[in-house]
Amino acid sequence: MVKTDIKYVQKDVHKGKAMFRIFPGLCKGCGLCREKCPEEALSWSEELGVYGTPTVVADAEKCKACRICERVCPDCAIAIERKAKQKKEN
Amino acid sequence: MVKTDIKYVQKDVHKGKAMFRIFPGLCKGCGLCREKCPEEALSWSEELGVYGTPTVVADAEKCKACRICERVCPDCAIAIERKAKQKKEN
Amino acid sequence: MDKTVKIALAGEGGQGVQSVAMILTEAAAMEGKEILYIPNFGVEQRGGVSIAFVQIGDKKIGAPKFKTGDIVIALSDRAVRRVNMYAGHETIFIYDAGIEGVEDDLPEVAQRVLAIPALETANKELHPRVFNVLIMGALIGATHVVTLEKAKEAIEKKLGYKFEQNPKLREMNFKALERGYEMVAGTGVA
Amino acid sequence: MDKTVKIALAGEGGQGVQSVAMILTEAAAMEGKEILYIPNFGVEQRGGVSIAFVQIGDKKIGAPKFKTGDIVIALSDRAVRRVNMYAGHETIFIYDAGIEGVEDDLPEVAQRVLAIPALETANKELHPRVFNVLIMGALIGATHVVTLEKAKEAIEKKLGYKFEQNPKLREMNFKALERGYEMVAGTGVA
Amino acid sequence: MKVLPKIPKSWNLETKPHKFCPGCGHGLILKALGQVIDELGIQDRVVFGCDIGCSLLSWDFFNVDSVQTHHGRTTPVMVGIKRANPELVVVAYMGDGGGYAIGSQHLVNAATRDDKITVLLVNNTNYAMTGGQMAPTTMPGQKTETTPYGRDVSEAGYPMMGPEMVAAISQDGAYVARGSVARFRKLKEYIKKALENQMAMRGFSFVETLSTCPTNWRTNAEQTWAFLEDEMTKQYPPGELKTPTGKEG
Amino acid sequence: MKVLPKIPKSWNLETKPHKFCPGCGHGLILKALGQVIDELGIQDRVVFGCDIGCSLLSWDFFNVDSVQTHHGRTTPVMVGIKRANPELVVVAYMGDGGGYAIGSQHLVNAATRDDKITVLLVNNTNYAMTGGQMAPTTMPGQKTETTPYGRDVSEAGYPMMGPEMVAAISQDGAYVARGSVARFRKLKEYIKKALENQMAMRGFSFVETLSTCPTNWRTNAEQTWAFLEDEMTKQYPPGELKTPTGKEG
Amino acid sequence: MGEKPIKGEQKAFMTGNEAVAWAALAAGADIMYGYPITPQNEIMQYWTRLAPKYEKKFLQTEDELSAGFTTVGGVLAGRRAFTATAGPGNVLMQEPMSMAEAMRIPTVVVVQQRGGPSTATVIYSQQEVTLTCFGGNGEGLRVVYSTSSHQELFDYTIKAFNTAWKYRFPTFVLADGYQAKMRESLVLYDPQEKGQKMVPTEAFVGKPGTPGEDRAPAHLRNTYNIEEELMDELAKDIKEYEEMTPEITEYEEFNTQDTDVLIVAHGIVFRSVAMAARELAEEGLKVGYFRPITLRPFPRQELQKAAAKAKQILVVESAYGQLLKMVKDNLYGLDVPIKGYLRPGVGITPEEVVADVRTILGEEE
Amino acid sequence: MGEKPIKGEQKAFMTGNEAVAWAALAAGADIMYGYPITPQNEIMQYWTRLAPKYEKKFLQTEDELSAGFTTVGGVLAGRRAFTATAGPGNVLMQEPMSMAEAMRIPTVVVVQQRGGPSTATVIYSQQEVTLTCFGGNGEGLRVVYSTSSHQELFDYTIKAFNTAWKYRFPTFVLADGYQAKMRESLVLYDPQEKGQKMVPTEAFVGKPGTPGEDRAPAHLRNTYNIEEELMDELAKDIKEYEEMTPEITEYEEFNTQDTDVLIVAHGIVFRSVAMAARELAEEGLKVGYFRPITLRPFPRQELQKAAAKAKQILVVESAYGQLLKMVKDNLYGLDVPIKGYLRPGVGITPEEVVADVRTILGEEE
Ligand SMILES: Cc1ncc(C[n+]2csc(CCOP(=O)(O)OP(=O)(O)O)c2C)c(N)n1
Ligand SMILES: Cc1ncc(C[n+]2csc(CCOP(=O)(O)OP(=O)(O)O)c2C)c(N)n1
Ligand code: SF4
Ligand code: SF4
Ligand code: SF4
Ligand code: SF4
Ligand code: SF4
Ligand code: SF4
Ligand SMILES: [Mg+2]
Ligand SMILES: [Mg+2]
Repeated sequence: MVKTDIKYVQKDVHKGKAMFRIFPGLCKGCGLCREKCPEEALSWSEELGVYGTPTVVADAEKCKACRICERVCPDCAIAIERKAKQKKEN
Repeated sequence: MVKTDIKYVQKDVHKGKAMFRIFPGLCKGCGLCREKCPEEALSWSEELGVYGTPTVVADAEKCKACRICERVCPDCAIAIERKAKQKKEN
Repeated sequence: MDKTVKIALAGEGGQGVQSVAMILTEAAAMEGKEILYIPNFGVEQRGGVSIAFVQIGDKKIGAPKFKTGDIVIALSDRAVRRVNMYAGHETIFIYDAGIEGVEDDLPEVAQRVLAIPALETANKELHPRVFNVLIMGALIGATHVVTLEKAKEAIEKKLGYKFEQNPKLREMNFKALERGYEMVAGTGVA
Repeated sequence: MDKTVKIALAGEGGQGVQSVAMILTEAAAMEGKEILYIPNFGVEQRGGVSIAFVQIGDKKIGAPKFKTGDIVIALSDRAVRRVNMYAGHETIFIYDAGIEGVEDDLPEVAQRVLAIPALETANKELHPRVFNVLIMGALIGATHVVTLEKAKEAIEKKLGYKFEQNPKLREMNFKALERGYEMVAGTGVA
Repeated sequence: MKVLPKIPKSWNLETKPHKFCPGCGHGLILKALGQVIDELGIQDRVVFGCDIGCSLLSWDFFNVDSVQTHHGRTTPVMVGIKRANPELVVVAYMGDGGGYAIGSQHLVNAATRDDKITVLLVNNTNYAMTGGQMAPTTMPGQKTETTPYGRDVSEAGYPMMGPEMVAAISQDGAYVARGSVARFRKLKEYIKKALENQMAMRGFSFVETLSTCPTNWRTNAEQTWAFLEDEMTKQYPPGELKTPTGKEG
Repeated sequence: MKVLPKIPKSWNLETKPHKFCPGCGHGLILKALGQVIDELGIQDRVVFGCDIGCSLLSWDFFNVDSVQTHHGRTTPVMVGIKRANPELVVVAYMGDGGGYAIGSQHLVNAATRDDKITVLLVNNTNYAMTGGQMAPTTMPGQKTETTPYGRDVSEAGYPMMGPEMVAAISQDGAYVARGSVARFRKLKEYIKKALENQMAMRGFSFVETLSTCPTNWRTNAEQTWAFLEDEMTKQYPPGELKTPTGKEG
Repeated sequence: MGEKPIKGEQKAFMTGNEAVAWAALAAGADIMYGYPITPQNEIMQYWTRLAPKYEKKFLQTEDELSAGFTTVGGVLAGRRAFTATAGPGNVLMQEPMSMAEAMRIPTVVVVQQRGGPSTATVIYSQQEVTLTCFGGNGEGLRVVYSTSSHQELFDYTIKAFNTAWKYRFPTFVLADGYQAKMRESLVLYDPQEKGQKMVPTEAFVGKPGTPGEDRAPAHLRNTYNIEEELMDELAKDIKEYEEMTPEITEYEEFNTQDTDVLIVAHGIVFRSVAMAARELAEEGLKVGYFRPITLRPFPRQELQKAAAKAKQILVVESAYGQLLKMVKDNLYGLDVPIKGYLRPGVGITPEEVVADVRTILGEEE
Repeated sequence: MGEKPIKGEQKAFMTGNEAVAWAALAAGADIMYGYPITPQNEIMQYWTRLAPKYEKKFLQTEDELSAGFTTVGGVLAGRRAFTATAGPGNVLMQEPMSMAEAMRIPTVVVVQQRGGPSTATVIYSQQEVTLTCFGGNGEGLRVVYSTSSHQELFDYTIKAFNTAWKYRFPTFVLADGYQAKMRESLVLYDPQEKGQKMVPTEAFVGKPGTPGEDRAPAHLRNTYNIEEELMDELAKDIKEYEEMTPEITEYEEFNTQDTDVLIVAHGIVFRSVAMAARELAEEGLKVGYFRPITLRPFPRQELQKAAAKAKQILVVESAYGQLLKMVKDNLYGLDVPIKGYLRPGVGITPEEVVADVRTILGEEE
């Protein structure tokens, strides 16, 4: 895979305080994240992953941006960005 | 070594109550028995062992027929016979 | 059929390529044919392209692999790139019409290069899960190595226990088989 | 000495055969000779016969082992049986006079078979420990591969540290060397 | 702004997605390792050695010098490197088959010898690369390709308790722990301590990780976590078994 | 009356004196074993396997079926025999090099697997057969042919505590002990228990014996006993480490 | 023993690994010891499924050294014991097999060759020929059957047990990853039903009676103290090996009467060669083949006879000259030119062979 | 590095094992990894005595697998690393050396042959020729020097490091128990002082800079996913091996212009052969010899040239035809009769060779 131009799909979650980002080119649709989400915020997405299987998408309401899904993804396909913090950093 | 005709040298010890027997064909002169005799009853003998080294002989007076030397000989070159018992057995 | 038919079938790990080969060769075996089926395998099989090399004929099959297939089927872009080398002047090369960006990788020498809308058909008309059975149908349509009836028998044998629980599955599988068969039969390659 | 002298020396594990070979070859090396010395060894060396094959000459030595020795020395009954095969028509075969029951095992072809009272002499006149040095003396007496002087130098080099503590030992060793030398020199073999 | 996935800097993005199956625990362990390498700032002096087993799929995983070895032989290769150049930080990455079966003489002897290397061993209760045969760590009763009727311990033997063994035979300066991919932060902590132990030249360091193998377990995501967290953890309690200052857990 | 030496009935008198050096502890261990075989009346069903190492010198020692194997491989050969014919009572006889170094994968795995065999391992702190190199059991500071300046544990590693390791990894039915040729009656007791454990099919059994090697130690009789009883016993405490009913000592 | 695993002749469609497991059952093998390695795994996998049904045993060992040495142990106990391996496992297997060779222990090992050297590929090659025939620190006193079809895998696995137990040399069935993994048809049968008697086994240790009283003890060893002792032992073994040779060498040949090109190949490559030779012969070209079935001992005289009448020899193999070396060694003295078509680690198709022969014959394709 | 171990030329009288240890020091070897085995032990024993004085390292491993793989590790770290082994240890050494062969890792291994197969004897043989040249599951892409004297043991041990590091094939010095244990004289020297430059070493891993930033990471492997990938790799290695061949093959010959009997031998047996040939030649008989010094790659053309002019070839070896097979393989196409004088596991004296040649020449002894 080339380093540039990595496709991702992102979505505001946790009342807009965070961003849920999925990289379909990395997601293998294993579902480990879905099982671990304490808020049951993840569901299968229309977007297909690298093996042609569904990727995941977070529910904007339910997701609390706790990052557990990011942490348990063996493929680093999820990235949660906390916007508040980001602002501070800027 | 043939099974018959195994040469040995024997000697009454422990006031005649026991017999100390050494098989020169088995004794390698290692001296382990000498060191272990609690009565310091063993000394080197004129009789040469299988490697041409001296074998051991027990002092008739000192030896108490405790069998320690027999037990520690790695070559089974010593045999202590308690006569008293032998009589009983007969 | 007096000639041994040589088939190479390639797809991604999850696409069920080896299952197709298993059922197809089972059907051929039931017909008393001689068969040689060898899967490709490697250490990185997990993420890699999976290929089934199948030969079916009336006489004992010779070598397990061949230089040129009579029919070569590729179900993904990587699969196209991996098996285009097996196409020769007499080869029918079939790939899924939904595959993008392989224009330059399609074999130049093949007798016929055929894009069939297998994935789309399976997804829309049937169910994504029977995609591979549809491919089997297409394969049979292009080669007639076994009859559709025997193929159904073999499917029954392999998946019958599932059909027991859910008879609709049977219907769907058989339909997929037939749709695949027609797809190719219609093109006049066979 | 224009010919390479081939020596086989055999004894029981504790008899110091390899020490003799070491000192002898050291002496030869000091004289600028070419030497090849190889001990025999095996897994059961512990209880087995130990043999030293030594060749000393003026030119580079060829093969490490030989079929026939110029001089073969055996220090025990088992040693006699083990090395009698190295005796040929030109061989001087020496064994200790105290060895019993080897009458039938002595080589028939040797140029000369010599029993020397080495053990007895060592035990009675000197000390059992210098038995091997006495043998070295006999060896030199029979072959003149090195001079007695060089042999003494080599002994000094090897055992000097012991002699420091106990100068009588030096005397005893040198005497043993000379007694051994004379034993053979007297027989006219050399 | 170029948006990149959140992967450790020491990962080699060009070889991603990596070659492990969907849901494979190897990815998590190597994520933890990658983060630790980043945090310790040792990307320029780590040498990563992978065994034959699914671990071999990581031969080009990192932007660190890597060498794929033989089945069971990663330990001696890394020992050889470390002995020759102690400046390097070596990581021997292997499966339970490679570490506890065919390479157990190396593990036992490197541990006793107190070689200053870090061994990361992946316990997935089977020989995954070869298609799911019994491993020394296969659980009692567990079905595998060579225990088709379940592991009968009276015939096929009992599970190997690796960290317990290493803790028993290693020296005072050793670090020994058992982590789990279900406890990512702990796992990362263990791996970090293990590498730090090596960098301080204190002693041998060893981390076994309970890991998932949905392919050979034939489990879906839910079952995968359940087998790991309920079954495996019962047989193989995670925790630190030995820290250089004394014994714990 | 024909006077014969007092040797165990199961000894083969025709191959005596045996091939071990004067003062070698192997003779004592094999005497204990011979007496145990006699007492258990199993001469007709014991299979004795000896390793390469000085133990090979015992290949024709007994009047029991015997097989000399490869360096480190006596354990698997005996496992193979026992699995094929469980009626037999198999004894794997080996040195510390054969058992703890080159054959340690077999020891560790047979112990974990709980194979119903008896392993008798001779700890003489060196590789005796090959002329006295360092063994896994060489004592700290001890001079050997490959540690000519004394074993520097920080480089050459620490002594292997075999019975401790086996006790840690073996199963409940296992028997594990460390004997010494200086405590002959205890040693015999351990060997007997080990064989009885096998005969009862309870589990793996293992006895390490502290043994003498005057040849490579370059000791006289007095020094030999002293090294064994004072030095070795300090590093390697004799006793039972595991009995089938629980743990002792 | 439980019931017979196979009754009558049964046509089957299966992988080569499955065929081996069935053959071992049919041969009455008692126990398999093994360590997983691709492409041999399914032998163990089928065996472990079948074994309990027929009171057979299995032990998964800690490595191939152990698999080999436990197999040695199983044989010593008087059982028909076997193992299977490949590639780096076969490299390790040479240690136990050198013991079996030294002590004349009738072990049976099935080898499914994969790419080499080292871990290489898990797929296929013919690169373990030298290793299997001459591995270890000895003189290669073994028997090696090279099979080329599932039927032969079945037949020769059965035969291997008999050869091993009759002549007491370690015996190998040498196949490859293609044969292991591919599916084709074969006929399973019980050898006894077909009148093929299984050579009875015999315990080396643990025979009835008390050693030293009722009988001499077995004192088995592979170590000698003196060089000459070893040479005497080797001389005896070599003599028996050479006496056995004419009884067991096997080969297959076609069109060897007067050939322009004689193709030599073994194993699965032979199938491509046979197809090619027949195709070319049908065209009227003088092309024949010679296929050694036993690679050890090698059918030397037979090949010499066939080769003497050829104008050109072509050795075809999926290795870089391992068979070629054997052919040259065995044909020394002839002056027929020999060429190799050598493709280490990859399969060879009939088309390639045809093309190469045509080039030799100076034809354009 | 500490002070130079050897200054000037030093005449010495020592065992072959000691000569190897000195040679490794002279070559600037950094570290030895090893496991004891007779008759190689004294190499380790001398090395451990000498090493600390010159800041060299040593590791005694748990077995030969580990000795080989740690040596591989030492080389990967960019050090001149070596090991030594024999017999059953050499059998095990094939696993790590197959990795070295696959990955072109310049390991150096000294082999002191002992009797085989199996444990056999600890003494002597030439039975590890096939094993050392072609061991493992590969094609024998190694370099094997067969020495015949202590001087050569010294010279070729030094050379082995250079060949290994220049061409990156695993390199073996093949000697035997006689050479290991016997004492004879030789001249020790520092190769650099004699103008023999040591090929510099280079780290495979752990080079300066951050991988992925300052430089590409080293990603070393020996496993391939697809057959063709492996074949390409092998083809490259084979090509480089064959290109190297004329640069490194070595041999020695005598009286090969017009010979009635050309004797071929290597290693220590060659010494007996040389003595025999010279003795017979002095008598006016047409007897010559050819001695391959590199057994891998083999001096094929040179032997062919010498053999073409001979009436009879006699291969003399302490093995049952291991060199003989190589000779036949390399001479295929000639029709000079070849006879073997084969004494597996035992030494061969000049007298025996002389006698055998006389028999061939039809003379009575
Ligand atoms: C010497 C040798 N034996 C066997 C194999 C085959 N082999 C490759 S991977 C593997 C098992 C891997 O299991 P494990 O170490 O647990 O790693 P996993 O795949 O489970 O991560 C085996 C047996 C080999 N490559 N080399
Ligand atoms: C594969 C192999 N490696 C090495 C050897 C050489 N070797 C023979 S015995 C031995 C060591 C024996 O030591 P140990 O096992 O402690 O037995 P001991 O002689 O001390 O009783 C070694 C290394 C061998 N025979 N085989
Ligand atoms: S995001 Fe990661 S954990 Fe979730 S399904 Fe995709 S690969 Fe699996
Ligand atoms: S960030 Fe937390 S809450 Fe949001 S989807 Fe991920 S696991 Fe669920
Ligand atoms: S009797 Fe036994 S212990 Fe005593 S010196 Fe003789 S051999 Fe040694
Ligand atoms: S029997 Fe006891 S007292 Fe007598 S000599 Fe022996 S050890 Fe000493
Ligand atoms: S087989 Fe198992 S361990 Fe291997 S990559 Fe797949 S999930 Fe991971
Ligand atoms: S060398 Fe040591 S262990 Fe071996 S027989 Fe002699 S004393 Fe016993
Ligand atoms: Mg695993
Ligand atoms: Mg020992």
